[in-house]
Amino acid sequence: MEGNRHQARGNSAHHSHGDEKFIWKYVFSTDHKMIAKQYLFTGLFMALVGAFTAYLMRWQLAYPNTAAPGWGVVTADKFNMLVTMHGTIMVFFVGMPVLVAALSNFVIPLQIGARDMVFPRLNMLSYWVFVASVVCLLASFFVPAGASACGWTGYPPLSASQEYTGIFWGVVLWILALALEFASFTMGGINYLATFMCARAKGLTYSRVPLATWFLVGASLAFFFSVGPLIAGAIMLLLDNVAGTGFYLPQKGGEPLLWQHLFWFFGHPEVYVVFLPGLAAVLEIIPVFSRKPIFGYRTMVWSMAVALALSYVVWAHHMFISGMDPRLAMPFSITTILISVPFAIIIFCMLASLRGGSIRLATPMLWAVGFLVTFLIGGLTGIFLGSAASNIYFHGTYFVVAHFHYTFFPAVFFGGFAAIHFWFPKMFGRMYSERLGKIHFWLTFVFFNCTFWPIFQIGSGGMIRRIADPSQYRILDQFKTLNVFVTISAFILIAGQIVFVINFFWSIFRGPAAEANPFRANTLEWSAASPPPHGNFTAAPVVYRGPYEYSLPDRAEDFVPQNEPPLAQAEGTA
Amino acid sequence: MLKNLPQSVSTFSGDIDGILYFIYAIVGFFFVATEGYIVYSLVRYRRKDGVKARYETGETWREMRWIIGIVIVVTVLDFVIDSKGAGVWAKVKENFPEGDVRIKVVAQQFSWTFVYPGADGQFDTRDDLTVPRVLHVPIHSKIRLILTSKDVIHSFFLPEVRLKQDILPGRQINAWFEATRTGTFNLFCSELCGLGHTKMLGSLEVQEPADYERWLAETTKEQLE
Amino acid sequence: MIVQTAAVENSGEISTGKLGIWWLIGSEIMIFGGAIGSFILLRLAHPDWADNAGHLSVPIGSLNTLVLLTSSYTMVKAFENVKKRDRKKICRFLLATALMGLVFLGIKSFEYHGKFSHGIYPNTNLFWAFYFTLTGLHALHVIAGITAILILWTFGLRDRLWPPAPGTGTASPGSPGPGIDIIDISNFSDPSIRGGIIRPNVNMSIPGPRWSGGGRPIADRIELVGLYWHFVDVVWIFLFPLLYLTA
Amino acid sequence: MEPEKKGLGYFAIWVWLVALTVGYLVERFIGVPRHVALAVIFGIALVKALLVAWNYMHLKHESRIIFVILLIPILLFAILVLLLLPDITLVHRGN
Repeated sequence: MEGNRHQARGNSAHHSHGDEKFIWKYVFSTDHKMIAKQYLFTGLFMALVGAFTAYLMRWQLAYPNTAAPGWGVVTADKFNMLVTMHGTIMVFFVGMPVLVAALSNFVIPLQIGARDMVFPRLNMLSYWVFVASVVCLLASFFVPAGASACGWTGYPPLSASQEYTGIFWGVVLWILALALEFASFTMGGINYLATFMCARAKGLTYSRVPLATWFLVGASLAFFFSVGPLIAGAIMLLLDNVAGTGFYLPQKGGEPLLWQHLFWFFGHPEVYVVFLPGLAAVLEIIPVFSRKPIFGYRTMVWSMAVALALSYVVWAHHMFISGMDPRLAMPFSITTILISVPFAIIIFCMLASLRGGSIRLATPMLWAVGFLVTFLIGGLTGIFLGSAASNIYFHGTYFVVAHFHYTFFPAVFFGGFAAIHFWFPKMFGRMYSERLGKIHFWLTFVFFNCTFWPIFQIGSGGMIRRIADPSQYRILDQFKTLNVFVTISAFILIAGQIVFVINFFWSIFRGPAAEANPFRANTLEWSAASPPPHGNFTAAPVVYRGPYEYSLPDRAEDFVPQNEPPLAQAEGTA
Repeated sequence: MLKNLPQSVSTFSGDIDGILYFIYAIVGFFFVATEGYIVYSLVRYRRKDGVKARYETGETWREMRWIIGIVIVVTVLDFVIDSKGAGVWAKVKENFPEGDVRIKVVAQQFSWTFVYPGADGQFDTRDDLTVPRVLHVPIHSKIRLILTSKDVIHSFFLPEVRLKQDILPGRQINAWFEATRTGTFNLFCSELCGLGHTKMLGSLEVQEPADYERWLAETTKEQLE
Repeated sequence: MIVQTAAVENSGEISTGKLGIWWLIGSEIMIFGGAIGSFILLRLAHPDWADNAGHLSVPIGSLNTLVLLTSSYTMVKAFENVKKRDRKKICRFLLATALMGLVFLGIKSFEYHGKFSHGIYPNTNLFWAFYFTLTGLHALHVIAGITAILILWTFGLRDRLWPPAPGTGTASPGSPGPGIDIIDISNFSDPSIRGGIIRPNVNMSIPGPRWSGGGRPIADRIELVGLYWHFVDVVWIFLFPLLYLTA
Repeated sequence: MEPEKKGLGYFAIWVWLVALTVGYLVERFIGVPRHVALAVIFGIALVKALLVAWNYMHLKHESRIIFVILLIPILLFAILVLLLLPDITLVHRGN
């Protein structure tokens, strides 16, 4: 995979030189790039599992109580399980590894000119704890009574006692999987943050750090400080299940709402944990493919900081009608709607970055623009849900489903595919196929919208989430054909990913060799070889300028790499 | 997007729809404007040979003025939305009228039961009426609901009334509405509550006061026998 | 925006290891914060829990507090001796700290045993659920701390706290195999070539595949483990009054 | 790494910590009103925690970034508890 590039390693007395065994190179690697690939492949594999759950659910919603090919009839208990697992897998086991872990691991050290993460072994440990968590989650499908069926939010009392669902091991394994995952990403977060703070190349001041790194670090921060209460909450939920305590059981003096608060205290920052890395990739791609400096670098960084700060005090907008004190609704509604301001700034700055550019719609740029176009819809429909009054009607309907798919899907898949294509040459040393990339984009873009746009209508018509059989509801009869349309679109959307798989694996092995800087970009990762060797840079990079100096008026070339010495200093003053 | 809203049958459902349409108008404008702008710039600024991109960092106030302008508009609109919404929220969820009719809703896996206080107006007395599945209410009177759950969290959702409220076990949660149209309407449980969640259906029967009284008398007689 | 210099910001020095441990403590604050916060919220709502708290023995709890405080003192003494490079004293203080940790756990399990023998279990009621969860979570951290301290202690016994001769360290670049890029490690560990406010004094050598020592002397880890141990102590300082003294 | 013996030594801090712990017991025997007692108890705990953090964890010598790392979670913890007070603590539990 890495050609004949061996990783130079060998400060261990027992293991003195670099012609290393397969197991150290590909399995227990401490190289941040290999760990990034491990996360990427694990995440993409989980995406297949997630897609399969989506397929089964959509089949049941379009053709209730008929046998889904390859599975059979989706009964109500299985449907609840699928709903739960789809959410859990897509958010925690696709979004988190692909965007947070794989991207942060790959991009942060390269962009800041570091040789590796500052704690490489902690990094490896973090991946293997994540694998343990994946194993836990997948194992939960095969235990008696099946996987958890309490919704991906796992609201107790439903999830706190076996008597309500008949599921014990499924729930326990679900909690364990989440706990392990959080442990894994906490280790990862410590690593990203410490690397970002300690290992930047000479001259790479905070005002010259590429936006991708800033936003990835922001995502880690959002995760880092919000996950603790949920870990505590998860411990309590676990004890409710296994030790018979009653933290969330009112008959034992507990408080079910406590879990919702702890969950959403994490849950809302979690949205940004997944969203910011997607945005990070897009922010890196837009200037490269429009050959123009990103508009308002400082503004964006500060907007992100404000959004992060606000993200910790908006959580209760998920709980407007949860039975919490209604007087809390308005303060949270105000913070929620206010959080749209920093994101509006970021979006408008991105739009302004297009103005006056020289835009080339290569595959990464297509995905980036696709991200913008679709995420806008997700962001705008969020206003309906953030306003407490309109939330009364929309909460818990398919409108919410459509809304968060319009935020998560662009972030995870549009942002993810943008990142994968953009850094593909750097990651694998080969170019992807432009033609297949474009086919894949248009298939995904069109059928993504065909899948989720009608769901807004179905939702506003009163279809509620997580119902196993819409044919029970008189009010939903009018949406029968629309549901079939959505389902068929979803099938094509899933099938369209085959194009990506072909492109991905074909290009890894057969794609044309990539040069070091195929997109003529400025940031430091493009000054390393493609793919970079273990240790990344042959000489310590020195940074002389900001990351987005494209199309400078007084230069013939339309880009200036960050590490290119200025003419006056070319003789080596630094 | 909003054309599928179910009919609106309560005193506050119109207010909620008003908020929905108001947000819809604002959001729709920004949707068309921004998406239009993206398409426009992709076409207008596509790569042409010999044309170099403009060098513009957006670090000066001058360059940022458009963005600042739009953001101020966004912020103002945010507050307008919230202040309009605050009144509706207070009306639906905070300031309850005492209520002409008080009904206790008991949710459990997977059914709805409605308890009417009977002639003495008190709950938990011998003359309580227990009615499964169908919530009978008189038109044009303020219905005070006391929502309780016996096991897990359920959610009381009357789409046509635009009323939704989660029911927490261990708490009594209040809700109210006043119906403005007679007929039979939907009642869903909109929070995943277990295996039979899908089938946890009920209905709302809004009747003319005379019909309601007749029904009440008949049921009372039945239950006392 | 185009400032074409290679300016280096610098202020303060902090090792990556220390930074990492502080980030860890930051996340631990949120974990304990979530659990303790939940307890506080429900405790305030239930004045009747005072009866349960009355069953806890304040003298035993105080004794445990003293044990843990003293272990913090011995831990900081071990760190003090790192600076003096006094290996014997380091070992002695580390062992004392670990033993006091074990005493703490012993007293804790004595308390647990007493509760169990009176028929009080985590599922007895919510107060005891919180009691066992909070103290159990804390005890797990104590166990982790003791483990780390004992590992360092064995390093001390085997005289592995510092590399044999100053400067060489455990990190020596391996002999080059065929087709390997040899990277000048010293180039990267030179603090002067790095920007940013925090100067790394970690040796950025490429780590070995095994769990061998990194670039810095093992002795430096005594400070890191110490920070963690003191944090565990601080958690107990709050748990003790919250659980025992609010009767 | 830091200048020695600036202010109290480690041992003196330990003596203070022990004294404060004993202070809990004294307060119990004197029998002050409950809310005063609680204030004293948690005041003592806070002082002890600060003593440990300030001296044993060398916060007094640490760079500003460490304070930021510490203050964010403490602040968030305070926000979480305060915002949940009306909902978890002050709620009227029926049934």
